[in-house]
Amino acid sequence: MADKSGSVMVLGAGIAGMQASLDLANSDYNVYLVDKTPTIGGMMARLDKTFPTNDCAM
Amino acid sequence: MELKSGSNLEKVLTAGHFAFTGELGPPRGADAAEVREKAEHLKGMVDAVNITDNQTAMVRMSSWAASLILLQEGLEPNFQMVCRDRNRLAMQADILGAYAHGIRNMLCLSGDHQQFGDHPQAMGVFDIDSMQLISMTKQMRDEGTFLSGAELHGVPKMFIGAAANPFAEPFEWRVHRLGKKIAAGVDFIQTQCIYNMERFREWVKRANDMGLTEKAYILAGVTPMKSVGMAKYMKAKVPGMDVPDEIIKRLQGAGKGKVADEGINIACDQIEEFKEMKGVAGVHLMAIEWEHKVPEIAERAKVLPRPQID
Amino acid sequence: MIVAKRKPFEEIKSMIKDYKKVLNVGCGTCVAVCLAGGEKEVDVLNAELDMARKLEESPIELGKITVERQCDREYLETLDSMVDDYDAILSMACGAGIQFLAERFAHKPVFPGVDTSFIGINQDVGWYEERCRSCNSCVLGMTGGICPVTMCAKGLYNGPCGGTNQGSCEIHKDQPCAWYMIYERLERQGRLDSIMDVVPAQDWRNQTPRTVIQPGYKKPEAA
Amino acid sequence: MISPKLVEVGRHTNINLITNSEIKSIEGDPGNFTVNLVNHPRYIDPVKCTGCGECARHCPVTAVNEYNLNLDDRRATYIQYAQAVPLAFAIDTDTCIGCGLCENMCIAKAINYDDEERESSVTVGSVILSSGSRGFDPSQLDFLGYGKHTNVVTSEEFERILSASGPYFGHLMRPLDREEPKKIAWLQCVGSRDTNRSGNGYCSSVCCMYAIKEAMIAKEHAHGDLDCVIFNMDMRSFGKDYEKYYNRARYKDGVRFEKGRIHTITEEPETGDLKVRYADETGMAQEETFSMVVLSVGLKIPDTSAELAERLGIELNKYNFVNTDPFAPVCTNRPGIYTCGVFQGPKDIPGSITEASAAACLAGGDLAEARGTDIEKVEVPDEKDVADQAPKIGVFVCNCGINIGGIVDVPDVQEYAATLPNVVFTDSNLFTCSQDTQDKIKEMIVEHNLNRVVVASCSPKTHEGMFMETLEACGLNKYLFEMANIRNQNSWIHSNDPELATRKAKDLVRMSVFRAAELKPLEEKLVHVNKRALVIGGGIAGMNAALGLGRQGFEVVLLEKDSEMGGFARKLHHTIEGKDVQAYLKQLIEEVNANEKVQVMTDARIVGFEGFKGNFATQVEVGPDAEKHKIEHGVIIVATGANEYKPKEFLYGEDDRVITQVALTDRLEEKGASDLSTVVMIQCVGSRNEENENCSRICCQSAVKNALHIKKLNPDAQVFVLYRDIRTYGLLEEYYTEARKQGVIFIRFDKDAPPTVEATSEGLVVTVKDHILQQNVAISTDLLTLSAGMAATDTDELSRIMKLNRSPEGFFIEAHVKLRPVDMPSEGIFLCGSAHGPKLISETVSQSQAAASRATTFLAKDAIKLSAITAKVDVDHCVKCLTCVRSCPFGVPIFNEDEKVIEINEAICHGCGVCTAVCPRQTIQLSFYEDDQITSKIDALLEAA
Amino acid sequence: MRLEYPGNVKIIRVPCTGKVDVMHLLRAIQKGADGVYCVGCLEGTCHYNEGNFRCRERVNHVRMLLEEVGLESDRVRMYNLSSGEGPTFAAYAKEMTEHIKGLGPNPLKNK
Repeated sequence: MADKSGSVMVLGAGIAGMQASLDLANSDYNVYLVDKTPTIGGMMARLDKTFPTNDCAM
Repeated sequence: MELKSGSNLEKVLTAGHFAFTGELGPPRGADAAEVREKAEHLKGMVDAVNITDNQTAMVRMSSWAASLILLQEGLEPNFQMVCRDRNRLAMQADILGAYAHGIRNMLCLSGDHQQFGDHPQAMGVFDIDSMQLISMTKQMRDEGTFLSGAELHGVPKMFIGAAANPFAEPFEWRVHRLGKKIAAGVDFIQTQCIYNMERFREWVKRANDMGLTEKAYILAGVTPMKSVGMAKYMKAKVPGMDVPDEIIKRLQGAGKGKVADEGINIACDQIEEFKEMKGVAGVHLMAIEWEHKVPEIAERAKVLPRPQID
Repeated sequence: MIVAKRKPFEEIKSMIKDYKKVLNVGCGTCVAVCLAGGEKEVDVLNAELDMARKLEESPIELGKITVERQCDREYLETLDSMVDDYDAILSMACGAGIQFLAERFAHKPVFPGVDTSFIGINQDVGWYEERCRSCNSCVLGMTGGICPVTMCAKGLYNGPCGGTNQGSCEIHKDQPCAWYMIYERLERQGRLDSIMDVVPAQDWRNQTPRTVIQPGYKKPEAA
Repeated sequence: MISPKLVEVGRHTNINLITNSEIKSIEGDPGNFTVNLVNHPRYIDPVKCTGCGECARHCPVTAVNEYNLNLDDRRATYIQYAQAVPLAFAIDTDTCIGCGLCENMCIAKAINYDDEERESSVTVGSVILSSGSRGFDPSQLDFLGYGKHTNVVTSEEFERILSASGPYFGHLMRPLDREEPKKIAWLQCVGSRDTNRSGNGYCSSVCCMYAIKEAMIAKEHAHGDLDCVIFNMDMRSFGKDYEKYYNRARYKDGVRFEKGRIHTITEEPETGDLKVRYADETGMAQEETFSMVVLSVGLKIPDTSAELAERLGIELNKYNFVNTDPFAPVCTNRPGIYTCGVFQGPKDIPGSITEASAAACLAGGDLAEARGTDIEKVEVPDEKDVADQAPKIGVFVCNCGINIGGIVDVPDVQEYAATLPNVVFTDSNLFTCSQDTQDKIKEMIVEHNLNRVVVASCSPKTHEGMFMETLEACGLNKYLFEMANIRNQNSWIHSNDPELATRKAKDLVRMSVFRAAELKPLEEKLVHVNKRALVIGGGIAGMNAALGLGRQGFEVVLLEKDSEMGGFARKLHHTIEGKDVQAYLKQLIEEVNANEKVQVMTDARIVGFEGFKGNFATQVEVGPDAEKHKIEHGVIIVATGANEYKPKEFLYGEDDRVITQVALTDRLEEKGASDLSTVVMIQCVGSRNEENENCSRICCQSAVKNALHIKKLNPDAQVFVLYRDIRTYGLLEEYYTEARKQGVIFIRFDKDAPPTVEATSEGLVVTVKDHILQQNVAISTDLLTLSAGMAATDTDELSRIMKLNRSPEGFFIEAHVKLRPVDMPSEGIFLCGSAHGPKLISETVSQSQAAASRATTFLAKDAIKLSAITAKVDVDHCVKCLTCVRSCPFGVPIFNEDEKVIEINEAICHGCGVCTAVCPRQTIQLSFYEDDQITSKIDALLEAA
Repeated sequence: MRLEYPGNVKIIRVPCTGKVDVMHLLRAIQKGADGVYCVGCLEGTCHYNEGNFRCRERVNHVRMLLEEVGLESDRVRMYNLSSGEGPTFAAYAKEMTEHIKGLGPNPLKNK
């Protein structure tokens, strides 16, 4: 038990990386979310709206 | 056989003649001459004339009053009474008064809803319904009592009529409705205008099968079409009306200026068939606002001369 | 349930135009359920009146209270200590409640805030339909549970009039013919015989206020 | 839509954001890796930076804005977008001239020019690679003229053009002259399905849908009639309900869809309009002019990801997507390292999210015994009882550096606040959100015995949670807090009018103080969580979900209605990749049976259900004797599967030679194909029609798979595939290419002119109109195979008992098509496999692992804290009019038959407040938004001025 | 986003426009506000399914009530936008303000 870490690293903070991090964090794991850019959000943060609801992506 | 009322219509029917009745709408005003003028066209052409009672819920000269004018003109009125405008007191009072003046035929109706007329705000009375009106009139005549059971002096011996609509849904029920009216005490029936002959034949056949045509006289309702527009209007807008497309097509095929004539042709064809139809005792011609055409129609329908029975 | 609807604002305003202090009394049962006269509608009406009177430079002081039922005297007791502070009373109850209120405070003018419409059912939120005219002689057993008095435009007891039109009433295409529905339902139940006989004329007696005493609840006669 | 997620990630105590960083190497073993990172300099300390933006406002250097795809400018000191997380600026040293202005302006002292590249390392048990993709760069395809003709833009650029936060503020304009375009063309498959020019043989899976969306939104934005044309080879709207969207665009919104291959794009010099030359379906050359052309660029893995994979020893396929097994779609070749999102393969947002949860399931599952060991537990002191105290309000006014203080006269506002009723303490701070100010607020709360706190600063959306924690930390109920947004709603808006801004700040503070006085302490109830899961359905989905939960250490009861497990997969033989489904199934069933956490009940039928998240109870009848069981559990995973549609079309059931794809697979296994000279396949049978508007997603690949199989068994056999659009998305495209190479003939038909079939004694004759030849072709065939779509399992009874919503087609409905693809609308209930919609085995596996992950987020907790913002009924006053019952969008208020009262279960109330606004007797109040709390603000604004 | 909009607009936060009560809107006008408007999510995208439709209905109701009272119904309006549309928010704030200026001050003010 002692030799297993309770942390996970997620590389890439787009929508997938964020979701993986949230699931893990909400399941009581510690998460390091690493991104190359200064801001998380990835590609989806650049979209205007998304189908099929045409909701604003941001 | 002892007659119930002794009216001309009753006599014609009991004698086994093919009855022919007409219709007259009283004026929207107090001018008696208007009634007399319309009556003039009908003289000698029909056995009795229905006098409508605030027809289409529009205020008109009262039905019994116009009936009196008709009597003065030597015609026999068929006094129509609807349940919409008066309660059982007024109705019984009018029956007594009408009879006192020599009115012998009565047609018992529910009446068009007030919403259609010129006073849609009016309260619809409907204290009793047409079925109950029939049985009330019969009770006055045959038992000599008011609806309440109290005895009356001077019994109004009316020949009691009612309307029937062979076309309304559900069709299966229509003959039973007729039976119910006969059970309530009706002597004769005038039907809704007939255009769908097939339906009507079926209805009469069922009435024959149930023995109803032996218990009351059925007068088939006929209204000649004046125009294609009228036919379309009746098909689309008039409740309870069944106008088959063939009728409209036949009128449309008549050519310019000949539509009305074709309308009369259709009516005459119908009357010819009714004359031969078992269970049909006559025709009720509703030439609405076309009273002056009645002589021509009667002529072409070969129902003249009208029998004279004393 | 009794269904009511708010009176036109102009009418209410003009009824109370001469009063400076008015108590608006809501009723917490039927009219609250039908969204016409509960706490919320009292508040809305008061806000409207307040604004309208201010605009007319004739400000009004409005009180509000909603009692459980205006047709029960115990609930009206709470008003005893209040009404004297006001010149007039507005009641958001049905006609019965308004009258009972007016009767209790006979020295005060009482005005109706709603029009009592009918006894009906709730089809959906805010949507009510009449089902009973409290005729006092129910024939629903004979008619398959469809009321010929309320549902037929002419209140006919012996089948439809000549205006019945492919299942619709002659007055409107969207209004089903009560007798058509009665026939359909009884046919399905195999009970058509129940409408084959002529129903005699109704007993419309008791046009004076009718009384019902539920059996088992009659008070012993005073000794 | 993504922004709440950004905030949640940014604020989560268990998530450490490491930005500007890359993985250098990973050492060690699963369960205990050391990850070495390279941290690139940001030059602005994200901890100190308050996001006030003064630095950027004073930066003299203009740089192109990559966020808006270079369509506009930003400063050298920048954040990407207003909602950025972390809300901290960075300096782009490529353009920075080092003038020092920003450093001078920064009151928080966050600027650090001397920042430099560092290395760091962390210890973790698992790693997830989700580095995503970027849009394909079309400049290498010179026939498209991208980079040469200004009005040719990529779809990514067009997204920014449409966006309200984009370079044109959401006005539809073309770049050249900023004129509104009249006609726009979208060109599909730019950098996808193209081995010749771009080298990318895969389908990017997302472009068809985003092109439709862009066309629809563009039409919405346009002021007149905008003509939108999408040039495509096949429209691939294969996702759940996507076909409906496509139909809406096509038939309702009037977007045109043209089959065609683009030859060249040339610019008309006078107008800047673009002439598109293309070959239509019949091969005829056509020409049409547009004001603007959008290139629907595909998804491409950046070289940096490939290099990373190389460093980490992760196998990639030839397109640099991670090599994965269809039965283990998120596992890389290196144990303990998982992947998800587009790095795994081209996919859309819901697909990425699903896979992310799947990766989380496995990554966490490896570390189940260490769960909770690396996280900080926040200790909260006991709450002071202030319910009966008169309000004592403290007001803290924030300068936000000079963001507020530079415009609003903060001392004046503070002074004013002190005059307001119930205010006993006021203060102003440079940055109220800074750690030292938090400590100061705590001190003041204690010192002045404050029982309400008002902070006048920025948006509650980002900062309310933090301040509430500060209240909690000194024993004050966190709902006794109120915020006045005097920055975003005031100083930023009215920077030109300081006087107005100061006046308005006073108004906003007054409104907040009045509301604060009305606030009540609220309790966030704890509901115990039963740590057992119920999985309904024992197919591939149900079994994977059960195993996923079992690995996480939770008990699972798995219900299967049949007498054995396996579901629809029992009828399948191989995947398109050639993997043996039956062997996999056998191994899966063994694994499930061997797992001591998983209890399997076969022949099980659900007969009763009650409860809510964390505490459900389900009654089941099990076995031939209908033995009754009551299962108590905390979560539910619905995995009831689907079946092949049973066709009514094309003589199916009347002629033995007409079979379905599933039957064809059996036939090929049993009898081979040596006796077949011709096989015709018809696509979209039972899909994309009036009865079932949706695409069944998998039938195109089934057809291609079987066609290839026939060709392998009997190369001389002729195979015809009659189709409407071939939808071999993602890497499946390769098999489609292979099938054509092997000589399989694909003939397209229109929905309105479907093929006809005639049975003759010699064979079946299938007639179809060939679009290329423009004439009818009659094909005599030995066998007609119908690509029957997927039909949902009959779940009428289940959905009634458990109150689960289904689409008209009978598939269960997820909570949100985009962001919550495996959650169901009721909390604690999850969905996976083809019960959600048609899908491949690999997709089913990842979706079921995702459902297990989502369920784990519930089961990991001993208790769930319920939101205190729920509706409450005053039952004494309630007339039970049922208005709330009928108005609640979630069916929460119910009439309790036993208690005879209207009841609102806090555990399932969403807190929207609809019921409170419809209640005729004002007997329902929404906590924290009670009527008095709202009207106090109205009154404060208008009355107490 | 720092988009200018008129200073007379003050925001009261609700979890969903479905929470906005007829009385809240009436009260604002009653107390002298020149105008009130509700800003809800775009129709069809309500997080709570239909709160914004309900709000629209209530706004219409209040407009009717104002007309009864003798005030301009157009002092109360409903706007819809999505959370990412800062510029649209500012545009609506301007539009509403301009519009209310056209109507003039609430006659109930200071009464």
